[in-house]
Amino acid sequence: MIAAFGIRKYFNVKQSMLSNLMLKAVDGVDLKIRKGEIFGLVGESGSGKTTLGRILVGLLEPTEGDVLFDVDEDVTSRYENALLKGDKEELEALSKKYSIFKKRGNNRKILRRKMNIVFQDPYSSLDPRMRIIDIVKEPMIATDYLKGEAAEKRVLDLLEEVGLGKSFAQRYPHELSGGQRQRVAIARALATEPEFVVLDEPTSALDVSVQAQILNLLKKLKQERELTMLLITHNIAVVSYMADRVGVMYAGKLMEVGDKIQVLKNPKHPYTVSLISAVPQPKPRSIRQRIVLKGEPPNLIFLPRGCIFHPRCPFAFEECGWSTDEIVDDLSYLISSKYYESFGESVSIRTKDENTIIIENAKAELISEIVEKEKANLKSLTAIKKITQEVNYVEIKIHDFITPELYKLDDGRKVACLLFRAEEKNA
Amino acid sequence: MSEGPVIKIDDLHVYFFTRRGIYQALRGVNLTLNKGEVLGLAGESGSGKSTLGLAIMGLLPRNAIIPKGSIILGNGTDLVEKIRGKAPFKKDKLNLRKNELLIRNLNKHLQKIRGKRISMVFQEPMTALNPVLQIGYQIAETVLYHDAERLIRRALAREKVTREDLRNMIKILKNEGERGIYEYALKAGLNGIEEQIFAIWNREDIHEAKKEKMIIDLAKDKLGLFERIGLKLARKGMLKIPLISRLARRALIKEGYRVAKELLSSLGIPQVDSVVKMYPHELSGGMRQRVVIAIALANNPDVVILDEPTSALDVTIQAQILELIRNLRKKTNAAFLFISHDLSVLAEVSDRIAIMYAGKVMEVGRVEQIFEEPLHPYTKMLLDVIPTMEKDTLKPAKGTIPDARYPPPGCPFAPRCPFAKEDCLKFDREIAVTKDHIVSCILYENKK
Amino acid sequence: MKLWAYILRRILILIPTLIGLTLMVFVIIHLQGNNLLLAQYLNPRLTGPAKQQQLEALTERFHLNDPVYIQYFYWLQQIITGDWGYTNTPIYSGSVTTAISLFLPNTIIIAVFASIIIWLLSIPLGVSSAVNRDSIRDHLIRVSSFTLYAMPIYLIAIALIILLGVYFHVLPFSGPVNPLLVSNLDWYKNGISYPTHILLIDALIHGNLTVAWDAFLHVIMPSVTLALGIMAGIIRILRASMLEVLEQDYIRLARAKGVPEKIVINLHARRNALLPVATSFGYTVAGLLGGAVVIETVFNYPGIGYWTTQALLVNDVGGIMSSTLLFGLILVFTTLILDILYALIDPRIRY
Amino acid sequence: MEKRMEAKEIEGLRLSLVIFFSNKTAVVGLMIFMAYVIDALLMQFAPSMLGVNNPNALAFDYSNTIPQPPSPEHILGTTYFGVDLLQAIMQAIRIDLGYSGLIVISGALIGALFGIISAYAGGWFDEILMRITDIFFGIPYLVLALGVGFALGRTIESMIIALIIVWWPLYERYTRSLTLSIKEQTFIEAAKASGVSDLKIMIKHIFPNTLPPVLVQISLDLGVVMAIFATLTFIGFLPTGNLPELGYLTSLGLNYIQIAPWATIFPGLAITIFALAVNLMGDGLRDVIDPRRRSS
Repeated sequence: MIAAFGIRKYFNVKQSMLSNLMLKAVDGVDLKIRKGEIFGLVGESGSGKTTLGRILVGLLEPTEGDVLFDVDEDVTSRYENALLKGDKEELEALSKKYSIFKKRGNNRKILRRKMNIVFQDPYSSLDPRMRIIDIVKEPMIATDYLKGEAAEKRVLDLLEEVGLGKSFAQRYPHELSGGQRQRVAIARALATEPEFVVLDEPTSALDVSVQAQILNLLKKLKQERELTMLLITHNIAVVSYMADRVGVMYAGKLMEVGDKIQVLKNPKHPYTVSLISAVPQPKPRSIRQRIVLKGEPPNLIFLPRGCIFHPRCPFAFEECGWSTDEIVDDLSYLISSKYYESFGESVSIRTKDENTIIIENAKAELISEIVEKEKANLKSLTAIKKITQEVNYVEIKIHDFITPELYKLDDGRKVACLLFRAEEKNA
Repeated sequence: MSEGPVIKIDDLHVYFFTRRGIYQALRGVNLTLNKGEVLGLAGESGSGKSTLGLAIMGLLPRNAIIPKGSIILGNGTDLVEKIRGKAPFKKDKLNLRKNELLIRNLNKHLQKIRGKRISMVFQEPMTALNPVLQIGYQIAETVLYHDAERLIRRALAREKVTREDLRNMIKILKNEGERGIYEYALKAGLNGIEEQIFAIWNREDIHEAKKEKMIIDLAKDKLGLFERIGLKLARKGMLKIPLISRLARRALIKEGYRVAKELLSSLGIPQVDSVVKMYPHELSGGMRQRVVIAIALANNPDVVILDEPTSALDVTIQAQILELIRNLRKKTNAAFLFISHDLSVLAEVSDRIAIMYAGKVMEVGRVEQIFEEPLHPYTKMLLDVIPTMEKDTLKPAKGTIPDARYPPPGCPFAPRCPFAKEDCLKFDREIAVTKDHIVSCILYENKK
Repeated sequence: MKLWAYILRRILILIPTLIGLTLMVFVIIHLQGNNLLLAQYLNPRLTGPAKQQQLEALTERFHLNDPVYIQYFYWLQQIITGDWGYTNTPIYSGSVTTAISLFLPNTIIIAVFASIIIWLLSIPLGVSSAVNRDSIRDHLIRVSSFTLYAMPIYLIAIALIILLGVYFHVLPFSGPVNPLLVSNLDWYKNGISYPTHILLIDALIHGNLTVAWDAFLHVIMPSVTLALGIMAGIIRILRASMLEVLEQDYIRLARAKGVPEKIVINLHARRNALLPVATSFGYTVAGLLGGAVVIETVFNYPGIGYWTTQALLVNDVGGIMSSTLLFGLILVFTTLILDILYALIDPRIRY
Repeated sequence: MEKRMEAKEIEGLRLSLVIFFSNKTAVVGLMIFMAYVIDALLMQFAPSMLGVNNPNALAFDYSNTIPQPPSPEHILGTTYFGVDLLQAIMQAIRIDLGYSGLIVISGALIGALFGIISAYAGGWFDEILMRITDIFFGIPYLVLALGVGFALGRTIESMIIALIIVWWPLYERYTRSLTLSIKEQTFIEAAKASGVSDLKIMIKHIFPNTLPPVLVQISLDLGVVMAIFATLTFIGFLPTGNLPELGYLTSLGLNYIQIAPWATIFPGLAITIFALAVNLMGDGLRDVIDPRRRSS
């Protein structure tokens, strides 16, 4: 139905006139949404899920990558093959035909009819100076779908369908409650009979009981019209109720994609695991494994190398992308705080190059002993490959790292974690 | 756990006057908060739950009036006495200007209580901290304006303490525990030093040897010239005189920064030395919320009101803050009023839960009672609309929350309630089904 | 962002502004062909063949027969090297640069006095107006600041003259000093005092307290007028921003902490409320300079503004154009300095 | 629920009127403003009704040129050259109000056009406009108006052009910032997603939403521009002759300030009262469009 390949979206951050840094909102995402399914995209704020949603409906152009619309398996696999082979002509041809960013003029209007979006905040998504009827009519007029009386009649039908009634047509948005406004926004999104609708946090500004009404409405509409939907939300409960398949995003990358039940009941990626365990449950005193993640999502300008989740990951190991700086931080904590007694004040520690750390005035044996002992707590220490004693300093070499891709598992899901690299090879 | 109420709210009414009519935000709320418990307050927007929190703090806008009801602190102080039933009217209209003076008077009256005995954490950590003041200052002043004595005591004790004292105290700490330190400090005239020792001792992130060194280093940490002068002035009660008070205040604030560092590191913030000198915009949302919590805890209050403290945060950060609150509950003896629209969050932290709707309390009970045997149809609906994988459809009640200007008579949920009877329009009582499970619904009138 | 990076950026932005500023003055001059440019650089004292000779020299120097954009660079070169042409007005006739050195000090002294009055009065008035919203005091402050804001500044001047000068005779309102007092002084000639050209300071240097006091009295009315005209705007901005700040969460938190109301207002609220006022510094300076033109004219105070209006009355190009350029330069550079100071105060501006 | 909708609260236009009329000073401002407008209209279309033959020229009375105090014959007295002040002021209001209206509205139109486009389009166009307006803000507007007006020739037309040139950047900045905040609202994105073209978004969504605050600003600026207009004539920018203009009238009276203060006071009051009135009115209008005021 809709397929995104290698989507990257970088935003310029004006730091000063001299340096231009890139905020990597979406950093290499492949995504396919099948016809008639609800795909739930979960992630915390800053994970890039909203940016991705906007790219998929063509509101933003990606820095890199392409989105093909109205395609079947055949086309996507042709595109994938072409990508693998680096067949530029084929890519060009497919892109010209299916890419949503290459459509111009009338084709663009037709495309606009076929896809639409519902936004999070029902208060700012409706123009306060337009009546409801004009708001809902707008997409029909703009894409030459319907005009005049036919359009107005359709507005009234749509309002009935979303449970508002015809009397709302002549009102202004400020006369409506949040739930009613969101219904108007849904009616607008459905005005041109689209095939694909992005729902960007459609209920997060609403109360739970109103949320339930809207979710029920969306489910009903989906069944009646065979809509394909992308449901973007930070609320895992909503996804678990609504979606068929789920993708989990973290810092601009997809961490895990798969069937809803598999991903939510039996998460594989350590991030998904901890995310789901962090969701509060309406079951008091329930005994469950709770993983409280340390730290915060990374700065999107300076992303960690290797797996972007490794600094917070409870299962991280040597190849996850540890940098000497991270190890130096942990080691100096051990030396100056935890094992202060054994070292005293004279020890100094620094990074020599990308793979080497130097500790002056210390003994290699003691360091190796401590590293062995603390490995389980401080994951960065697992990346230490070799500790050697030089004349008056200790040299530490670290492992190389591997950047994980989305590895395909037996059950059809994909996980971007090195722990599952082997499984893919078997599969 | 329950050792009597720290706050008792009785038949509290709060109205707001606007151009469009009178909003009846609270219409007879009865609630008690017991010592050491976490009371969860749930409700959708417009239920009045936030108004209740603000009413306890006395942080009311100028168009608010309290026609009747009371909020009584543990020691018997009535927090709303100063404005109850005193609203100045001109014909039917509220005289805003005079009402504002009334509320300002209330503010003055409550100033000694707020931040000292009751404190509050707001929803939006991004806007709750003053953007142009340093984090350390914002924590320090909380202590300064309530307990300047404590700051003086701390600084002077550190001035006086010797390495020998500290070595002894570490020994006592290891052998006898915290009790012994108090006695030693009192005897040596060093009270004020003990909390500094505990702050170091109770840290979890550093090794004992380092702790010992840090404690002994307290003796090295002497005052500068200006601080000494400032403290002397402060001790003589010169905090009221202009200019001189500046010097004194500066010395006290400097000591307050140390308190801030201790508090922040106890809340799990790394590198406190630099954090206290930062401005709010340099911190992430989760960090800021910790700072606000530190402010709320600075004076060891009896009651902490948490108004949606995690709603603006991401799930993983929310989990961190909830964990923090669970830990604090064990460490402090404060009672927490945790306001949230999210029942699942409340399930994680509360001992008891109160459900509010349209300015009234619908049901109060222990957390298991609310989740496992909910009584009120509204509570049942709230639980029914939490989306999960297992549910096929959600069953929300029809309609919307009633207009707070024209609340229906009797039970406010009656117009939406599937079990509503005619008598619901007259019913307005709270029924104790069991000793600690109270519901206000006609269905249970004869079942108690 | 680092502070120095911010300052650097701010200075870099200055370059196009300066180019634009000079370009605009140049375009204004050229709106009427080359006549204005020639008139500006023609020494008014020359006559006959000498004048003709200079005209030719100027045509040569400014490449007046070349395309306009080339002329701009030659003109710019002239401006940068400090040769601003000549002025010929009843109060001064000669080179523009000398005129500026004579008149600018007087404008500065009025502007400085006015700024002091503004800062002493507008902050407490604006704050107390917002804090006591809807009280009698608030209404009074609001209506008077409305009135002052709405009034053309020359009317404020006239009102003060009528009130303090004509009816109560408490303050002098014409010229920089009582001419009788200075008629025989050797350091005061033709309305110009030496060495600093600021009468008040010169009198102090020479130890003549009577003249200094009289000069001070003469400064009061112009600077008070100027201050009143500009204060009104500041009070309005401050009141509005104070009202907004008082609704903020952090003010609620400060109250929730039990911080005394006085501190809440004077520290927590005021410091934030002053930020938008600080951003509008540029307008304040612009107001001071623009107001000075009018004020000096009304009070016959020999500053740059007085010179400008005198130049206007006799159609003197040098006076008008140079003062436009000069005011522009002053404004651009003061805003630069104020912006940098602002970045030092507000931690957020540096991101 | 339906019932609640019937017992409908005060909404929309009615609420706006209620808010505006609950602000007493704003109502006073509106009334004064209307009086000035009516005077200007009458003077334009039916000057004889106000006893004026030529609204463009002051009627000098050389028989008694010295200003006379107010009397039944001359209610506000006379000013230099024996002009009846009341009549002169009524004539002058037409000129001052008309021209400042012209200046503000043209400035607002130009400024709003550029402001909306530059904020909406962004990029280099925005950057260039920002720098251009920076330059205009780099010179005190009074001085700039002097310079531009002088170069164009000291006539009333050039003065008006000069003031428009000085004034549009203010509106450019203002609409630019308004547009930027409107652009943040998701209804703009919703329109884009619905296939509405950029031009239509600017016309149908952004312009109507910038309009109310711009109108308020226009009402406030009317007073300011009238003041500058009067100031320029006051300092002698125009070779005025017998132009009935408030700044000129004040300067006529200024020579007699010691013996005939009314000759300065009344024209001055005419400006001040107008400027005060539009400010009060604008303040009331600002309440009307302020969402916080609306909801309280």
